[in-house]
Parts: sequence; structure tokens; C-alpha cells
Amino acid sequence: MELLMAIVIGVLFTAAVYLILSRSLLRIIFGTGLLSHGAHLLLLTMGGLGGTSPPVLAEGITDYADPLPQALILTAIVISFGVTSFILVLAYKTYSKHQTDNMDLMRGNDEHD
Amino acid sequence: MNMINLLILPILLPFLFAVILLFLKENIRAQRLLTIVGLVVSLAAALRLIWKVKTAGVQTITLGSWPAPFGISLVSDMLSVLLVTTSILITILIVLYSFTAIGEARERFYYYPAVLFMLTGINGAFTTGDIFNMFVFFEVLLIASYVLIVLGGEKRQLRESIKYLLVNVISSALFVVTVGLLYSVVGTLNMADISAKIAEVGQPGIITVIAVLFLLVFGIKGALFPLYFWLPGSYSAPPMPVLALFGALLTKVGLYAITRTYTLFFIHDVAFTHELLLVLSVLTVIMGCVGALAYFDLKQIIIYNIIIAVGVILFGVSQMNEAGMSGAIFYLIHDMLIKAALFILIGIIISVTGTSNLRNMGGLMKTHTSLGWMYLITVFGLVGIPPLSGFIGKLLIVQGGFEAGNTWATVIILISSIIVLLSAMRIFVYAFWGEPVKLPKSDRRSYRKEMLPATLLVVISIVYGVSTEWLIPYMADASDILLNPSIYIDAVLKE
Amino acid sequence: MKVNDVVLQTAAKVVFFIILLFSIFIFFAGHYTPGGGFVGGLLATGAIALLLLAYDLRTVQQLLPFNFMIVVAIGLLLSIGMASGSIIFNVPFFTHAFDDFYLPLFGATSLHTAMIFDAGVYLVVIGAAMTIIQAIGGDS
Amino acid sequence: MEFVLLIFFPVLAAIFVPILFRKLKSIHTGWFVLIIPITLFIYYTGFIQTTMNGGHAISSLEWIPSLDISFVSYIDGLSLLFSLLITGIGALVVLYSIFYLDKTREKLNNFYVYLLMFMTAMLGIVQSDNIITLYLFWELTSISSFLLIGYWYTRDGSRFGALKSMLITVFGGLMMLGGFVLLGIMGDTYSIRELIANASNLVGQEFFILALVLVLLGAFTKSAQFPFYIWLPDAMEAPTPVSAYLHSATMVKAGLYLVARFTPVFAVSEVWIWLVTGIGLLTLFWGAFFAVKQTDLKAILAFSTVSQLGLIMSLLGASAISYHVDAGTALFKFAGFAAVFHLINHAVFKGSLFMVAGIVDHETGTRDIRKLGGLMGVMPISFTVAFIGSMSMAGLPPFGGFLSKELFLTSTLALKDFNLFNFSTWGIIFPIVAWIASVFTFIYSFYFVFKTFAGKRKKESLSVEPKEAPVGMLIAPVILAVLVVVIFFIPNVVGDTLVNPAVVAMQAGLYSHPSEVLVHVSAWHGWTPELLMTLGIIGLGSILFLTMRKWQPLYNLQPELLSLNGLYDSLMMAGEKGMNRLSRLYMTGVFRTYLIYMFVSIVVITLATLFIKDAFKVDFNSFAPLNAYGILTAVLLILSVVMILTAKTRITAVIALGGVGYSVAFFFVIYKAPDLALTQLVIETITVVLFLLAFHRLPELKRHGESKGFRLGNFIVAAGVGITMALVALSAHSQKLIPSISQFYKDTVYSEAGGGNIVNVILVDYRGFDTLFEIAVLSIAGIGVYSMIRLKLPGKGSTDESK
Repeated sequence: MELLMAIVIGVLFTAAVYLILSRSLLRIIFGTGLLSHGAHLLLLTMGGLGGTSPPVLAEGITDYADPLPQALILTAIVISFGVTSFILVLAYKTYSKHQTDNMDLMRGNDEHD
Repeated sequence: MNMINLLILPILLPFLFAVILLFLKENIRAQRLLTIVGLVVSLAAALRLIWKVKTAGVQTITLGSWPAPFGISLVSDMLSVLLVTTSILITILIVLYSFTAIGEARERFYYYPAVLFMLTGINGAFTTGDIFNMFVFFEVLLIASYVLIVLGGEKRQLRESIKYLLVNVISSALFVVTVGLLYSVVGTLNMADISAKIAEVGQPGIITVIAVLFLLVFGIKGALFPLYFWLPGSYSAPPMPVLALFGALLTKVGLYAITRTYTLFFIHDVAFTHELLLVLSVLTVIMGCVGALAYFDLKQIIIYNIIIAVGVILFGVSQMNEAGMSGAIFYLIHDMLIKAALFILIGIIISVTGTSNLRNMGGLMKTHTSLGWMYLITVFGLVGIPPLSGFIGKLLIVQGGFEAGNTWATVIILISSIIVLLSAMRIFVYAFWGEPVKLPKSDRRSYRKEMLPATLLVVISIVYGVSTEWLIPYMADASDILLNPSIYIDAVLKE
Repeated sequence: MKVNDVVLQTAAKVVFFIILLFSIFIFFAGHYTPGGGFVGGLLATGAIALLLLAYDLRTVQQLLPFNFMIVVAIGLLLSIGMASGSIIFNVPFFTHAFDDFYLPLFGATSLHTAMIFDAGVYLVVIGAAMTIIQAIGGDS
Repeated sequence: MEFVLLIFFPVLAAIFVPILFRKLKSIHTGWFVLIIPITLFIYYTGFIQTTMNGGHAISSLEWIPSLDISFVSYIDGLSLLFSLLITGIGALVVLYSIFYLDKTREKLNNFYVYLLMFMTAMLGIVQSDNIITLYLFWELTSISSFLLIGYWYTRDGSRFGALKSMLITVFGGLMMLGGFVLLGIMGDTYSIRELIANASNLVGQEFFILALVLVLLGAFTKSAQFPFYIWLPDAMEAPTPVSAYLHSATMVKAGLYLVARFTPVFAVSEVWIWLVTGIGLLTLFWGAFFAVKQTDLKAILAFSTVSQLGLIMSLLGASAISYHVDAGTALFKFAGFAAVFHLINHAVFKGSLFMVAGIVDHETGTRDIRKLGGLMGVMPISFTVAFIGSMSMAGLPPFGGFLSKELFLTSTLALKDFNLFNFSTWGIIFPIVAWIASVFTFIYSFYFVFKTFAGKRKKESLSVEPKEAPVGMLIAPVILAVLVVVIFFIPNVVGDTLVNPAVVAMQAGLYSHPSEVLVHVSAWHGWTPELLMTLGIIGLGSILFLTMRKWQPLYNLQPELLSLNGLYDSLMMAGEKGMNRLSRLYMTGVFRTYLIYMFVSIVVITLATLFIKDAFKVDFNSFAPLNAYGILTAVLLILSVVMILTAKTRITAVIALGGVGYSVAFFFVIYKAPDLALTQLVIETITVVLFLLAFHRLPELKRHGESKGFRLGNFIVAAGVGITMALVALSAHSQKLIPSISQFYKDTVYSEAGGGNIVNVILVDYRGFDTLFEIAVLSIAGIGVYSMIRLKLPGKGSTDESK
């Protein structure tokens, strides 16, 4: 399973970075979404994937999945949600002010005078 | 009363006041008042905490009364409490500056809560003893900084905010990943426990890889070469008070995190990890110097000076000896103070002249003499002319560098001071000397009001430099713990 | 108004209450079975979002006349307040207490201060998510 | 009385200057200031008796005792000599400035504050025993010099000169600090006396030579040695009293002081002797040679100062040889004596010459020697002073300069007999260079005085009718001129009171008492080679001076670009334009570039570490078995990802993004994380709703002409990141070295935390603190979104957009 997850994580990061490097603002936003998915799945994998039952107490069960990474991921998911919605609004605000979504046309102040 | 929760107050109080301010959106006067009250109370708590750490040693608490590696520990050692105190102090003065400089529109839209939330995150990151909790506090300060950087929604702000966010989203993702990797290998999140467990297994290769990843994660926040490129653009976008906050505080959190992890966790393969840190820090200094000379824009010049300071401080840390470490701490706090002062001062210059382009300035000495002197003193402090604040730090860092045998790197650090001097003096020579240019009409009263926090900061930095002797015991405590992680570990785990 | 709008709106109202109840259930269940303040709050937000899809923003604002920013603030205060209670008792911040009580109607119930904290979480999640949704929806 | 406090007396007194300037408009502020150097001068003369007996006085004030940093005033022959020069010449300069600077037109408050600050700094340098505080005062002189050069700050020349001098001298100071720190490490002390006492332990240590070079950089920059002298001519933008004081008599001598002071520490090194003597001689020649080229009176003097400083520097270098020869070889003793003696002479005559240059400038309105001439008649006193000073500078009797010039020639001649360090081969160069340089010295001395005062008046080139300066302005230069003559007649009195004690101090360990120095100076000492050399100088010098008009234009052949000034200018250009250009290369302004830097360095550094540290491991035994649901979900996820990548419309991409989110939720189900699955499902739904709400505001999904190469480049970087993450994740998972702490939660969740859902209990209890701030993040995000949408700045809104 871990090998599979490593592939999935690799694909997610590759796609995320690829999208982030593109010129289109919208694709960049999608990229950040994939990036957090990749990070969360990686965190999950780090806890070990072998647990046979969820970490909720039940009679006669001892082999729980590692609850700690799950709790961390939950925290991370909520944070990602906040950031994603922020970026979404920022992106469309930027788009409407600049009348373009091409990142190459949004050069910074690093223009040397 | 022995107040065991004392160390949480500098985190909790700004947080609480920020929440209270949410109820007072339209009442700007109340917001200003409560912000200052909240900050002053936090400062008092922080000062009390310094005293406690000085007399009773490292303060720790494990939240929720769970035993140490299982709950989240907060740890106030001298380094963290000094940084917390400095951050609160600087925030107070920048808030004072904001009264005139930020404008009512922004004040009405949660400017002060965002500042307080950011301080919450900063203080939390300085205090926490849990690596994942540090991530959470990083997010708190980052999201607050997102709000601040974009607040106002001007065209350029939006453009630069997008970039700022992207970089930080990437680094946050990498942070989560790295924490996950570390957890996989050592099975714990408590920082003292991590240190103990790494010592137990003797830092095999995989932990060194994780160490390098941490360096990259924090290097993005702390603006280390080759990860700093985002900073100059992003920092130039927000209004001056926000830039002052960012410049004085934000990169320092990254620096703190590097310092903490590279003195507490990853100390068993110094020849690799700290050599890498050393090389990157020297390159950071050099690249910062290039940038500081390349621009004629006031903000850019000072922003690149942030980067130079980052390199100098981390160079000190990478020496892993007493002189280098206490020099780095001296320099770190100095740099927070002096950068805040500098940003406020150039903020005033920009508002007086109506431009941030050096070529369009001149002769301010005739009309704004006190501003000129204040700026000049600040620059000398920045460069480290004794007895001003930057000197002792630089002296000790240089000593540490030589003692560790990094001769040429140390000479580069020394030479960088001359670039710092040149870049900052160019502002003086162009803006204050020369033939006066016609100034736009500006409000003399707000100018005087803005001079107050700047003057206070400069005075504090001078006192910081002159009264070095009194500070030494504190700095020694701070660097002792960094060099002897067992003090930290024992304080957290053996209770 | 089209017919299927009316159908949708009626359905939405019903589903809204179902989801809201489910969210409260899940909130209380959280300590023992999957659920909790987060999921609860998010579900409630989802319920409101459903109303939004069925009606328009203004109607929903009339239906639920809250300033969601204040909801956020109250939620945060609740969570901070619970955690800070320990300062008064001089035990480490965030120390919880729980005990079994006999309550009329409920019978023997385990009451846990963590619930208060989780309630704060619930409110914050609703408040923040709704603030965002309303702001985006209302942006003209 | 703790006389260390007297160092601070001038700068503390400076606090009253602005008050006096504002309140007492009728009296020139200079009169009050004058009291300070006079008082100090009188006080310091009281130490002469002590130093003549080989004694010293010491007084200290603690600053940072923990780091061994304190203010220690140590007065021996050397520091006393300098202290007297600083206060004595200081008094005369203040007196002169009272008449030079108009009290109604000039900002005297600033001027005297800087001057007093400088006086403190200078006293501090020469008296400090602690090298760290010495460095403090050293930088303070650079700063006060900067302020004084920039006194008329609206002029471009002042700004340029001030910055230049500060950059070069502060650079030297920093290097010197590096040297000091090294000395501190090697000798475990910051006290000069202790360093000298330990000198034998320092030699041969790893950093010894580096420390030596760094300290010399400090001395050479401050004392305007080749190639650092270039700041000094530009420093002439300062008001003339400042030039007389800082840039000829005192500050530029700080470097000489430093070399003299550290001679006992470094003299054992061959590098020291070669560097100090060699650079000194080179500077001597260079300055003298280019002085003749100058047309500005003060520029001539500036180059002459450079040259004279070189002369003294070379003597100091030669004096270090005393440490290598038997006490019997008397010849080398001359160098040390000559250095100190010439230092005094130079301060005296150069001070007077600067003052005259100032007078000429003040009375004629120009310092351009091409416009001057024939002033002898109208300014007889100034002429006399200038004549005396110049002849002393040229090394002619009966003036003080003659004596020290002779001693200098004696010392260079002796160098060729020195049989260590290859001096027997190369030593002959020294007297030859010295002789040539002296010829040029002779020429520029005559050039200075006669082109200005002799010949025909050029009335048409002067805007005002020249007249003799007011009496007050003449007092100071006349006093100095008288001293020039007096020294010639009583050299041994000067020798006994000032020079010998200073020599003893700078050659610590060689003499136990000043009377042992035993150098007797006399105007006539027979037909020695020195005298013959002097006659040669006069002969050749006179011929060249008389034919000057014919060959002076040759100087113009030197292209400006190849000069050292040209080098500085191009360095500064490199600093601004060059760095700008360099920075443009990588700071493209295109954000994607910065991201690529970041990603590439993350990949390279991480992978390199992974392989260098041999950390890549895959342990298949630790892996959980594959299951079909997992494979299915993975396929679903990857398909969704591909859909996002290839999507042509926004709606497809949004749906595909949702698909990825739901696949992640399935993974959470498969890996027994019900809370996560639930949360992920709801959040994904809300996220999709958000996207749909904002849909009509979002841009279309456009590629913006991304070329194949562009995409391929991005893909390579992206794949690098993906592969890195996968490899690192596998390695970390395969090396679980220590079991996780989470067993604790399983054990205590029911009994101690009163819950059953471990994840939820962790969230609200064990790690509730995380949650508290996580909801803070969510709240702040809400605030941010709200403000971003609602806040509309009044006015134009984007006032800060540059251009």
C-alpha cells in the first residue's frame, strides 16, 4: 500500500507544482489545492497504513490505526480550507483589478529603475 | 502566587483582545485604546516572565495537564521570552505609528485584530515546545499576515499578495510534510522528546534529510538563500506600518525556528547540516548585498538589508560556539528593533516626500532636521558602529566565526557591513543632503506624531547597545540553552 | 418563479433542518464516535449553503439574521473562556474536567468541559464559513 | 582625578554648543569652544615629566567588563605626544576657524559639535589601551570626518567626498576590527599592553599574519596610504580649518599611531616590515609625483600629505627592524626617532600651509593655482608663513623639516645594509625611491608657494581685490610657522621631551628609559651621503621646477579611467549600475522564476542529502498489503488529476478538483479514518460551492501561449518535486526508528480523558491547543475574505502604484 501511496503522493505533488508554475491564475489555485491533498496523504501514510480498525474505542479491538496523524491531518485540512477560500477570493479580486489572469503580466516591483 | 500559566499570557492576551475587538468594528477609538491596553498588559506579562525565567530557569507547562511528550508543551527559555518581549514592544510602537499612518478605512476593517492575531501567532511560535503546534502558530501568523498584506486591496497589493500567499502555501505544505516525516522516524512531536530521541538513535541519514527539509521550510519564511526571492516584491506592497511589522518580526520567526531546530534536534551531524547552513547564510549575505546596492527605491534598499541580517544571524548560529550563538541572539534582537525603527523612518520620509524613489529626493536636512539625525543614528546602529546596538552582536559573531576557523566567511561578514553602510547612507546622502526639492504639502502634525514611535525605538536601540553589560547575563542564559540542549530537555521531560 | 424552484425551496427547507439536526447530533457524538465540533459546524454550514442555492442571498440573510462575524467572536470567546478557566484554578491551561451527572430527562450523563470547547469550535466553523460564503455571494 | 573622563570632555561640552549658538548670537561660538582644547592641552603637558622618566599613567572606566571591554586611558610617551598634538593644533584650528567661519552665515552649532566629537574620538584612539574601545573611537573619527566633509551638504562635491572618505575609512576600520578580534582570540585579551607583553606567544599562531594584514588595512586606509589615499583629496571639500585639523595633522595620523603602537606586537614578522616600509615608500613617491599635477591649492596639500604620511609610514616600518638586529647597530634606531620627529614637524608645517591655503581662498575667492600669482606684495605675512612651511616641507634648512628629512635618508640608506628578509638584495630600492620622491617633494613645495605668491598678479581671473587676512586669522598660522623655525634650532629639546619617550613607547622592550634612545640631532653632521643626496635633490629639483611648464602637461597623458580614482568610481558604478544589472539577471519580476529557483533548490538540496547521507531505503516488510479499493481509489484520484491538467473549461476543472478531494476522502475511509473522511467530504463540498459562487468572477482557463518548451521545463521541475517527495516519504516510512507515542492515547482515552473517539479527544483535549488556534486561523481567514471584499479605499485607491 505504501508504495501505491508514494506514487499517489508523487503524482499529486508533480501535478500541483506543474499547475503552480503555469501562467494561468486559476490553474495556480488548483495547484495549491492539490498540494495540500498531497501533504495530507503523506502525513497519513507516515502514521502507517496497517491499522485494522478506526481509532474509536470498541470492545475487543486492539489494532487501531494511529490516531495522532489523523488528528494532525484534521487540523491541517481545516487550515487548508481557510487558506484556500482566502486565495480564491484574492485570485478573483486580483483578476478583476488587473484585468488579466496571466501571472507573467503581473510583474512585480522588482523592475529596477 | 506561583502562577504556572504565566508563560501562556503573552500568547493568550493578544488573542483575547483581538477577539474582543471583533465586536467593536466601527468604533475606531475603542479599538485603538483596547489594542494598546492589550499590548501593554501583554508586555507586562512578558517582562514578568523574563524575570521568572531569569530567577527560576526555563518555564514549561504541558497543556491540559497531560504528561510531557503527550500533550502540547509550552517552553519559555530565555531566547524565546526575549523574542516574545521584543515582538510585543515593537508591535506597540508600530501600532502607535499606525494611528496616523494606516488610515481609518483600514482601521475599520479589522486592521488591529489582524495585528494582534499576528502577534499571537508570533509569540506562539516562539514559545511552543511542540513541532506541530509550531506549524499551527505559523499558520496563525501567516493568515493574519495575509490579511494585513492585502488589506486595502490596492492593485499592487493584490498582485504581490498572490505571490506572498503562494510561497507560504508551498512552504506550509512542506512544513506539514516534514513534520510527518519526522513523526514517522521518531514517533513524537514534543520538541524536547524529539531531541532526546534523535540523540538516542544518533541522527542517521534520514534524520539529516529531515533536518535539511526543515532548513528549507524555515528558510522560505526566514528568507534564506536560495529561497528569499519572493520577499523583496511582496514586502514592498503593503502600507508602511505593515511593512514595518513584517520587516521587524516575520522573518525572525523563521530564523528562530532554524535556530531552535538546529540547536535542539539536529546536532549530531554538524559537519554536514551546519556547514550547509553556513554556506547558505554567507550566500544570503552576498545576495542581500547585491540587492541593497541595486535599487534606488527606499523600501527595496531596506528590504534587502533584512536579507543581509538574516544571513549574518544564521552565520552566527551555524558556528555552534558560545561567541557565535550569543552574538546571533544579540544581533537578532538588535535587528528587530533597528529594522522597525528604519521602516518607520523611511515611512516618514516617503510620506513627507511623496515618493520612494531616491532620485526624486534631496535636502530634507533643511526642513526635517530631527528626522535626518534620527535616521543617521539608526543607520550607524544598523551597521554596528559602537556603542550602538548592532555592535556587540557583530563583534561576537565575528569572534565566533574566527574561533570556529571560518576565516574567509567571517571576513565576508565584516565586509558586508560596508555594503550595509553604503546602501543606507546613500539614502541619507541623497534624501537629506543635496539641494532641497519641492515637497508636496504634508501634515506637520502627523509627522510629529509619527516621529514619536520612531524616536522611542531609536532610544531603545541605543540603550540596548550602551547597556550591553546588563544584558549579557540574559544573553548568556539564552545561548547556554542553545548550546546545551539537555537543559531544555530536562526542563520539559523531567517533571 | 418557476415551479421547480418552489420544489427545490421546499425540499431545501426540509433537508436544511434534517442536516442541521444531524450536525447537532454529530457534534454531541463526537467525543465517543466519529464527529465533533468541526464536522458538526461544517455540516451546519453545508445546510445553510444548501438554502443559499435554493434561495438567494438576501432571503437567507432574512431567514438567519446573524452577523456571522459576531458568531465567530462568540465561538472564539467560548473556547478561550473554557481553556482559560484553568488559569483561575492555577492548573495548566486547557485542563479539562469531566464527571458523570444525573440529569432529569437525560439520566446519567457524562458532562465534559471539552464539550464547551467543542461548542466554540462549532460556532467558529459556522461563523467563519458563513462569513466567507456570504462575502463571496454578496460581492458585487 | 580619573583622566579617562577627559576623553569625553569635548563631546560632553558639545551639548552646550547649540545652546550657546542660539542664545549668545553676538559672540562667536568658537570662543567658548576654544577653552576646551586649551584646558586639555595644559592638563596633558603635566604628564611630560612622567613620560620623560619612562613612566606612564593609567586610568579606566568600565563598560562591558564581562567581555573585557572598557575605556582605558593609557598615557605613555606615544599617546601623550598625540594628545598634545590633538589638543594643541586643535586649539589653533579653533582659533583660526573663529575668523574663517562667519558667525551669521554658517551653522556653527553643527560645526563645533562635529569638531568636538572628533576631538574626543581622536583622544580616545591614542589613549585607549583596550582595542575594542579603540575601534569605537576609530569609527567615531570616520563619522565626524564624514559630517565635517559634508558640512556644506548641498554641494555635490561635499556629498561625494564625505561618502567616499567614510566608505574607505570605515571599511578599513572593519577590517581592523577583524584583526583585533583575532588578536583577542590569540592573546586572550583586548589590552594592548598585555598583547605586547605576550607578543612572543602570538607569533606563529594560525591567524597571526591575517591579523597583521587586517590591522594594517585599518591603518593604511585611515592614513591614506596607497591605494586607499584616494579619499583624502576629495575630503578637501571640508571647510579649510577641518582640512588643517583632520586631514593633515590628526585623523590621518591615527593610522600611523596604530602602526607605531602595534610595532612591538608585529615587528617580528617579515611581512610587517615589508608591507609597512614598502607601502610607505610607494605612497611617498606616488603622492609626491601626483602633487605636482594638481592645480587646486588644497589638492596639492592633500597629495603632499599623502606623500608625507607615506614617508612616516616607511620609517615606522624600518623602525621595526630594531627588533631584529643587535642593540649595537645604531643605524636602525634612527628610523623610529625620525618617524616621530617628522610626524611632529609635518603636523606643524602642514597645519600652517593649510591655514594659508584657506586664507588665500578666503581673500581671493579661489584656490585654483592657475588663477593665482603675485600675491606676495599684498599678503606679505601669509607669504612668509607659506614660505617657511614650504621650505620645511621641501627639507631645507633652517627649518624643522630639514632635520627629519636627513634622518629619513639616513634610515633608508641603512635599510640596504640590513641582511635579513632579502633586504640585502632589494634594500637598494629604498634609498633610490626615497630620493626620487624627495625631488618631487621639493618641486611641489616650490610650486605651491611660488606659483601662488610670486610672479605676476592675474587680476582678470580674480573676482575680488585680494588683501591681507585679518590679524585674528593670521595668529594661528604664524604661531605654527614660528614653531617650524624654533624646532630647527632646538631639536634635542623636542627630542628629549617628546620624541624619545614616544620612541620608547613604540619600541617596547628595547629601551628601559627614554635617555637610552641616544639619537642626537644636529643640523651639520659632516659630508655624509645623506647630505650629498640632499644637494642632489636641490639641484635636480630646482631644474625641474624651473622647467615645469614644459613637462607638467605630461600628466594629462594618464587616462582618468586608469587612475585609482577611476577605479573607485567604477567600483561605485559597479555598486549601483553593475549590481542593478546583475540583479536584473535573476530578479526578473516574473514570479514563476522565483518559484523555479525555490523548487529546484529544494529538489537538489534534498536529493543530494538523501544520497550523500545514504538515507534512501525501502523496506517492503513494513508495508501494508495492497488492497483493491486502494488501487481503485488511486486510479480515480490520478484520473481526476489528469482531468484538471487537461481541462479546457473551468467547470470541468472544478469538478475534477472535487473528484480529487472525494478520492482523498475515500483513502481516509480505506485507512480507517472516519473523522477525516467525514470532514473531507463536507469540506470538499463547501469548497466546490465556494468555487461555484465565485464562478462568474473567475477567469477563463487560458494557457496564455505557454510553449512546449515552457511546459516541458515546468514538468521537469514538477516531476523533480514529486519524485523527491515520494522517495523521501518511502525512506522515512521504511526507517521508523522509534515507536510512536500514540499508544498513550489509546491507553488513556477512556480512563483519563473520558472519551471514546481518540481523534476527537486528541483534537479537543490532548492537543486542544492546536484546535484553539486552528479555529483562529479559520476566523482570521473569514475576516480577511470579508475585508478583502468589503473594504474599498477612498480616493483613487492605487496611489502607491509606481510610475
